[in-house]
Amino acid sequence: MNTRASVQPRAGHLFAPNSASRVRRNGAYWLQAWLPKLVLAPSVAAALFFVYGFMLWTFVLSLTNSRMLPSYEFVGFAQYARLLSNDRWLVASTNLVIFGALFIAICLAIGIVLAILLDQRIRHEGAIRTIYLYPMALSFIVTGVAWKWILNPGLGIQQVVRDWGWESFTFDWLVNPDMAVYTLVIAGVWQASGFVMALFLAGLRAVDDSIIKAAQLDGASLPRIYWRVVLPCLRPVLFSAVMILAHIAIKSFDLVVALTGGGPGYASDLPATFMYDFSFSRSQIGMGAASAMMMLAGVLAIIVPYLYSELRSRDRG
Amino acid sequence: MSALEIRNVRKDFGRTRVLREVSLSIDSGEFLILVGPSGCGKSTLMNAIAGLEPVTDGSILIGNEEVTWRTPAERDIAMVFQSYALYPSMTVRQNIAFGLEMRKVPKAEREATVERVAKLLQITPLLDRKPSQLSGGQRQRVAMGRAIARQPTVYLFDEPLSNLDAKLRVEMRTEIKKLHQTLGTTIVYVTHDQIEAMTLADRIAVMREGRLLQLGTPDEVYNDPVDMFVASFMGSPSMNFIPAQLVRDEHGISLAIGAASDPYRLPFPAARTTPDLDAWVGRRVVLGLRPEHISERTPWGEEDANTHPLTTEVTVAEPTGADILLRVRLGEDEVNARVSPKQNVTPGDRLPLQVDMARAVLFDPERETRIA
Amino acid sequence: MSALEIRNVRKDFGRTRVLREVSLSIDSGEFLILVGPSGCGKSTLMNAIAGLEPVTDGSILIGNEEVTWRTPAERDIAMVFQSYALYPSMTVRQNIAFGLEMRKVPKAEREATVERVAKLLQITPLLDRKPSQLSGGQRQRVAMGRAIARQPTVYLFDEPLSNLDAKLRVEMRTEIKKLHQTLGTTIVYVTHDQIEAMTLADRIAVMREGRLLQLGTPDEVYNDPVDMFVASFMGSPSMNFIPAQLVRDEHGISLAIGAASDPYRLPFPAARTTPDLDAWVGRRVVLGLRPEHISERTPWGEEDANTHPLTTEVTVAEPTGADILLRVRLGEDEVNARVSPKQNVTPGDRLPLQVDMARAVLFDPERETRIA
Amino acid sequence: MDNVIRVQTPGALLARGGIYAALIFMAVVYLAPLLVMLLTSVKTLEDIRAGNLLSLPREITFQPWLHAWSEACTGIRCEGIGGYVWNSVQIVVPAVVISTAIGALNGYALTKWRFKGQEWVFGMLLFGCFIPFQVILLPMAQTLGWLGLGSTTTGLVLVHVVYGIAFTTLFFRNYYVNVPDELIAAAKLDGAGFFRIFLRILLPVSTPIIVVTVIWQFTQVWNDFLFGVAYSSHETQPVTVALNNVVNSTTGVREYNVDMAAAMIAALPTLLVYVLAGKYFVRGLTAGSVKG
Amino acid sequence: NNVEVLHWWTSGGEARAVGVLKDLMEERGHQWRDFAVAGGGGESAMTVLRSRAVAGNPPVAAQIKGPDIQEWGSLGFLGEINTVAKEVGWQALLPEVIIEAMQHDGDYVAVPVNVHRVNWFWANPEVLAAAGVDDMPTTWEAFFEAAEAIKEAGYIPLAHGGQPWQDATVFESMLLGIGGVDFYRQAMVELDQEALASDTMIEVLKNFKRLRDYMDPNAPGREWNAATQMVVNGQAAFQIMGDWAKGELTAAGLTAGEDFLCMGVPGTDHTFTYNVDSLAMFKVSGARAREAQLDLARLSMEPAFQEAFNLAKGSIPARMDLDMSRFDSCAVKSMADFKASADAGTLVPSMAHGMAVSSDAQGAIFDVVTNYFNSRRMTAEEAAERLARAVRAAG
Ligand SMILES: Nc1ncnc2c1ncn2[C@@H]1O[C@H](COP(=O)(O)OP(=O)(O)OP(=O)(O)O)[C@@H](O)[C@H]1O
Ligand SMILES: Nc1ncnc2c1ncn2[C@@H]1O[C@H](COP(=O)(O)OP(=O)(O)OP(=O)(O)O)[C@@H](O)[C@H]1O
Ligand SMILES: [Mg+2]
Ligand SMILES: [Mg+2]
Repeated sequence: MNTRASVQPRAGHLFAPNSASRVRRNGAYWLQAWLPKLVLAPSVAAALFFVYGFMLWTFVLSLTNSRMLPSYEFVGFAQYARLLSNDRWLVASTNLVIFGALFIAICLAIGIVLAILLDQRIRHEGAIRTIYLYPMALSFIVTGVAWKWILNPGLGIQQVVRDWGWESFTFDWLVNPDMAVYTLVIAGVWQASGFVMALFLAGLRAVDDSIIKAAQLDGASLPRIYWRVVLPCLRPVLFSAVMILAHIAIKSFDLVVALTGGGPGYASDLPATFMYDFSFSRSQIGMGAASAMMMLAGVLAIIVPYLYSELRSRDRG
Repeated sequence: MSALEIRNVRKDFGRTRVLREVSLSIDSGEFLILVGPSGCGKSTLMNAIAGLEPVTDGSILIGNEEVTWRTPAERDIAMVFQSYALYPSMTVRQNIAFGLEMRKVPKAEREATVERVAKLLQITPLLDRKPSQLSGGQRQRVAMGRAIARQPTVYLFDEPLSNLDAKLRVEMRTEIKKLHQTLGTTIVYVTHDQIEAMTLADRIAVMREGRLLQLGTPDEVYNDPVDMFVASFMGSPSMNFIPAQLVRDEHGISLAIGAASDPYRLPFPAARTTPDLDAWVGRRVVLGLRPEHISERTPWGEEDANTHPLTTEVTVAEPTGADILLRVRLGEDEVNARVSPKQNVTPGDRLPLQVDMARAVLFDPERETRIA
Repeated sequence: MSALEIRNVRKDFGRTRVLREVSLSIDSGEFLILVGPSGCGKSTLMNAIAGLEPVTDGSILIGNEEVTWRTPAERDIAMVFQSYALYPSMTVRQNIAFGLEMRKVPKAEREATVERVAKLLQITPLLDRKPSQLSGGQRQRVAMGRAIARQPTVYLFDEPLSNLDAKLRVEMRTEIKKLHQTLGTTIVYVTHDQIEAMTLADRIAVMREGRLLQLGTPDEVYNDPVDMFVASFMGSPSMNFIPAQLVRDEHGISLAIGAASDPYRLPFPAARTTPDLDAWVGRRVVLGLRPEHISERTPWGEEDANTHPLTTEVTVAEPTGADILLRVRLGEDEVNARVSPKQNVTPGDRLPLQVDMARAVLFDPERETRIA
Repeated sequence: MDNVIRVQTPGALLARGGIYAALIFMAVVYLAPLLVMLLTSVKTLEDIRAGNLLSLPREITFQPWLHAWSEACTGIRCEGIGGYVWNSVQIVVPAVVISTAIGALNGYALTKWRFKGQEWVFGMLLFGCFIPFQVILLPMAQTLGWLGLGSTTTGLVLVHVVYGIAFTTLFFRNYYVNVPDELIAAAKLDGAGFFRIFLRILLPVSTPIIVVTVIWQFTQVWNDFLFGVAYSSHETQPVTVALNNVVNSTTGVREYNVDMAAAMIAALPTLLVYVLAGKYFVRGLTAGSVKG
Repeated sequence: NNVEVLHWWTSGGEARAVGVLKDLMEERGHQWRDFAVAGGGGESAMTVLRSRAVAGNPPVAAQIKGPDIQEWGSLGFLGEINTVAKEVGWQALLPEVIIEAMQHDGDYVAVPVNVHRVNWFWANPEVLAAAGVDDMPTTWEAFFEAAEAIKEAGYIPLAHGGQPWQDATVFESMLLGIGGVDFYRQAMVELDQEALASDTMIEVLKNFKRLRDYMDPNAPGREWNAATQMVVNGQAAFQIMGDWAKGELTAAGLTAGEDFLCMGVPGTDHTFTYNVDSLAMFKVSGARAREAQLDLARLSMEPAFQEAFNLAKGSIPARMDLDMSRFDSCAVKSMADFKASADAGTLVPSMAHGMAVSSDAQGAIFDVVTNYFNSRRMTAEEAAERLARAVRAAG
């Protein structure tokens, strides 16, 4: 043993750190080092192929003039040019901004308020929580018809309120091209705000009780305690919530199909429905792929900073 | 004037009674320390004083005004929590100013106060950091700063130093003491640490299972414990409890320890014998002797009437640097003793020691109460 | 035979070098305690020994066999974690037996071992509880039981007592000491607690910023620190560092403290002067004196050549029960002193004290290393 | 927020009343669509034509439910959607079990066995959450074709597993990050290997997050329509496709009560899961998966 | 020998009709595997078809129509069924336009199963009577007059569902009525730029927009059958919709010619906008599958199936030699008009139903039409210009 130690040159580690010892690693050590990677490998391979591979494939398609089925006749960025000059795409993108912003903002607002209210030692909290949460369990394929009725001026809220005697009551967003996108917000908020509530409720429950006590002693009123002290603690939750909501907003498809069908006209179209329509109903897979790439670019713009900060904060923490 | 008065306070959590008829009164400017084993209700009492928990019964007065049913904000109290409870999203400056802001203190005044407090606690360079960027000791000072900024009638400290490491703890202890001396405020302070309790307190309140057992100066509590619990709770290593028989002999009243055939006798200080003690003569008692009262022989020991020689076998010797802790035989038991590090001791040695009976105490072995 | 040997171990986390060429060797049956400030690399060293973190360079030998690149399972080591790390889903029995099960010990033998260990640690009645149903001290014992059951070559304890309260800590400390004596095992133990370090260790290793500063018996480390860091780290309150000038006078070499015009002089023990010390005459040094070496006058003090009288003003007096901690003026500084509780001291008094120079140490004020 | 001294002033009582009123109002709002569906599903067709949405049925009939379960036509098969529920179960159960298991293992490997580039692996997997499913419809079809899994239940399970891994891994990783590393270290020293540590130490403490993941995955897979319709065949269509065929036939007379009953039947399993396991959901989130 | 058929004939009547074909097939010993995907006028079904085709696993036959047949054909997916066609003599049974549509590169690749007339104009006579409208309007001028009267009387003149395809259905019918057959061919079939931007187009668009005044405001998003219900229960007077609307009308217990009236859309009574449903045959491997496929092709043209299917669908059979006695008066009229138009050369393919142009051009037209129709700001001139531009871009 001593001979080996003395034979090893002192400066050895400059070139090959403890190369001599490395030789001595046995099978068990090797397995221990590689098992985690092996376990992750199938998932990584699947992601590489099924996510990144397909993304690449879609990108390639967006450079072709594929129509009904993929073809590989390259046309450069012509599909993007067509896309950007397409009125409907502009409407769809604008709608996504409106829908996304409102959907996220309102879900957060309602979710936070409900979480705070539910945190006040409410009787039957469990039951109420389940009621708020259940919309997340249903897809719009299931609830779409009900929603269409509820928002339909002739059948739904407007009619019910008029039947109650308020004759001039109008709630016709569903059929109003300028307002239709807001009905998407309503239904979307209905579906996701309960989930946001659950996230925040969980967050509230995790906040150190003594911070709230300290704020009480400092003389803050309950609303101020929440606003100034508790909510700022929930920034990580807020971040997760925004991310989940953003991804729901970007992926919103069933919602549009079930509720407005993109109408009136295409006033309530979103990129997801646009992409689907062009790829599959209109046999313009090339352009559909281009719109998909634009969507992905949008997702990247949101998710990359998130991942970056996530990775950074982990480095720090 | 009593700054804080607690009258017959009871507190139940559902079925469990956590505080049982606690009454105490704290003078203005006094430093009161609450000690007691974990779960005895110290934090509950603090919370009740602060108004963070409604009491089940009894009343609380602050500055001679009844506040039992006031909200925490309406009581003039500041509290430092064991976990510091700094607002994580605010800077140190904002943390300190928050209480003032809530009380609508004008901005300029707020800033001046923050500066003053920061200077006092030497955290001026940290004012713009977030709590997560502070070390434990710094956080602790910020928590204190937040309390100090407000200048309330009463401060409550709930184990404020328990998260610090030994060295920092000593430093912070000194700072708190200074602070109390400078500000002259009323403080109620919970701690598990003996040294902290002894060095900081004007008075110490010892609690057990929701009851106040003893309230007195550190000296009283340490040297004059009301029962075996208090006696064992204060001091580390804790007081030796030695079974003995109370006998009357030529010196007056003595304690016979060990084998009945050949007991070791320790005379009880004549000055401290009371008439009540006579009733115990011939019965078994428990002799309470602190480790520092069994120590190496000193020249003056011979002169002192209360000091008695004892030569006995050492079973364990633990040098701690500043002292050597010993376990030595006494009668049929082993007891803790404490000698100077100058001594050269190894287990198995027979060592000449002396027992100082001046501060020895006697307990009823059944009821565990103090006899003398 | 050395049970554990660490040779030139380096460990980097990315760019940060956490361990720098640490080498040490532990004899079979030895109790080694690692101390050092938070973040100095103690846990990292433990993890390296256990094989939980690969080292960057160097090698580790257990029982004279190189294990640097073996998995933790293949090293014959058991570890007790600060957080206990009991398996929450298993009963105490299963927790203790798990390591044996993994090593394919037959069932009957496993059960016998669990019973034996439980008996040793007095946790037999708890065997069928889950960890969540145990108190802190009980958990600690189970964690220990889990380690003991395996009878490995080396035990590692990473701050096993730091989560316990003061009283429990003292009890557990004694148990660990007994255990070590009964089982005669090799132990590496990390602690922040001075008393723990001093009382348990056969040898103490003091670390700082990934380096091993001193390795020695508790006595050596306490009385013969290699530098100011080690000196200040051990002992509470910590050693007084007093700026002084080394002068030669009629007694030999002395330390002049305070105003140059009227210095207070303390002769350095003649027996301990070395030729090297001469080089320092006339230069500024730091005198290290522990608080217990500044104490009340004793009759023998007058006889001792190394003991010098000092009458000075007390600024702070903190009775801790067993002692009184003082801050007293010495020259232009204040120093900590420690006197018996028999003394009656109030701040402002001028008190006759004595300074025991027998264990005084001298440091280079710039490099902070020991001179004598 | 507990343990506040609540002064029983009229104002405080009013505030408390307000909180309850707000909560109940919101509960009604959340329930409205379900209520509309439920009411409609027990009305007769005449009733539906005559009244408005919220009017109570004049007579309650369970005929629509029976019809939807066992008689409604989906294409030329008039066997109701009952049979398709079984198809869905055959897809959902393996998909949920496998994706949860993989997610758990991934989360474990990512948090408890440190290696270089781990965060990047995680980030890379996480991105899979965000890919719009329409994008991968055709490439996936081609791949399934290559694999010979076109129009099979196995193929559908594969698709759901592949695109479920991102979320399940995210959930488990965020949960396992908070499980103390010492636990794993202790088990390593006790001689347990990679899988044993997972099975014996980690899995028993994972119940809350398993519940969250299973609920999430169950909902996602059960409600999926796009993959279900694109990669299934005659025999393997999940219930959502059957429901779509019942509800979305654009020619002929629409039997709204049957549509609604069918929708309710298709939604029942997920609703049940939420109602039964809902409380663990919040608990599981508290236990970890919230941490940003 | 399984025969998997992808279609979106899912509603009750249709499904029963498909059931007839299934029974016929099973009599021949083939296993019918029904693959029905409802929704969105076959959009979902087409998506599925594509995914199946890409996966190399297409069904034996799928419901495909119009130019899509040609696209699938040129992608090489379709198999020929010439033997059956020759054997049965389709050449004689089928009208010219349909034969053209069913062939790719001169081979038969699809079987027609019906002919829908798209430019139908349905009316509720009670409402007309109540509003004092005596005659069915045969010109758009007359229509607007009548509509005004009906509106006065408190009824909705035109029932409509505001979905792009419904908007387009009305639009193309109006275009045919106002612009005539030649203009329709130029604009909607040949996609002639000049025609698309012409003054005629502007006029059509203006009139089209006028219709809004005679529809109820809740139309957007409404299903076509809900609109039909409005005619049934006397809320509305007219509806412009293909003959599948008849299914809804008869299901409500109404009798053609008495309880409801049918007529060509104003100005188009002697023209015929057709929409032919067909089953396209995919290439199959294996003799038995091939045999089954040929049987399917043969049986789809059997009178039994054609009659049953079209009775259920409201359309007329694709083969011209069937006895129409079991059909109602509207269907009989439809058949007569079809033959007459075929002879007169006024038979036109429906753009709105994918018979006239490729789906991308169709989509482009839909976008502009529906957007114009729903927009409050866009002028007819602008719309015409955009129409031309969009069609060019879709090229
Ligand atoms: N909200 C509560 N509900 C029920 N029991 C409680 C509650 N809060 C505290 N208790 C119980 O009251 C008793 C006293 O608790 P308290 O926190 O006052 O103890 P403590 O003396 O502060 O202990 P420690 O020194 O460990 O902080 C404990 O037994 C505890 O379990
Ligand atoms: N996984 C890691 N990655 C990067 N740095 C680390 C890691 N683990 C520990 N360190 C760093 O290594 C240094 C030594 O850490 P270690 O845990 O060994 O300290 P310690 O001496 O045990 O401290 P304590 O007494 O607080 O437990 C610290 O500065 C720490 O931040
Ligand atoms: Mg407490
Ligand atoms: Mg450590």
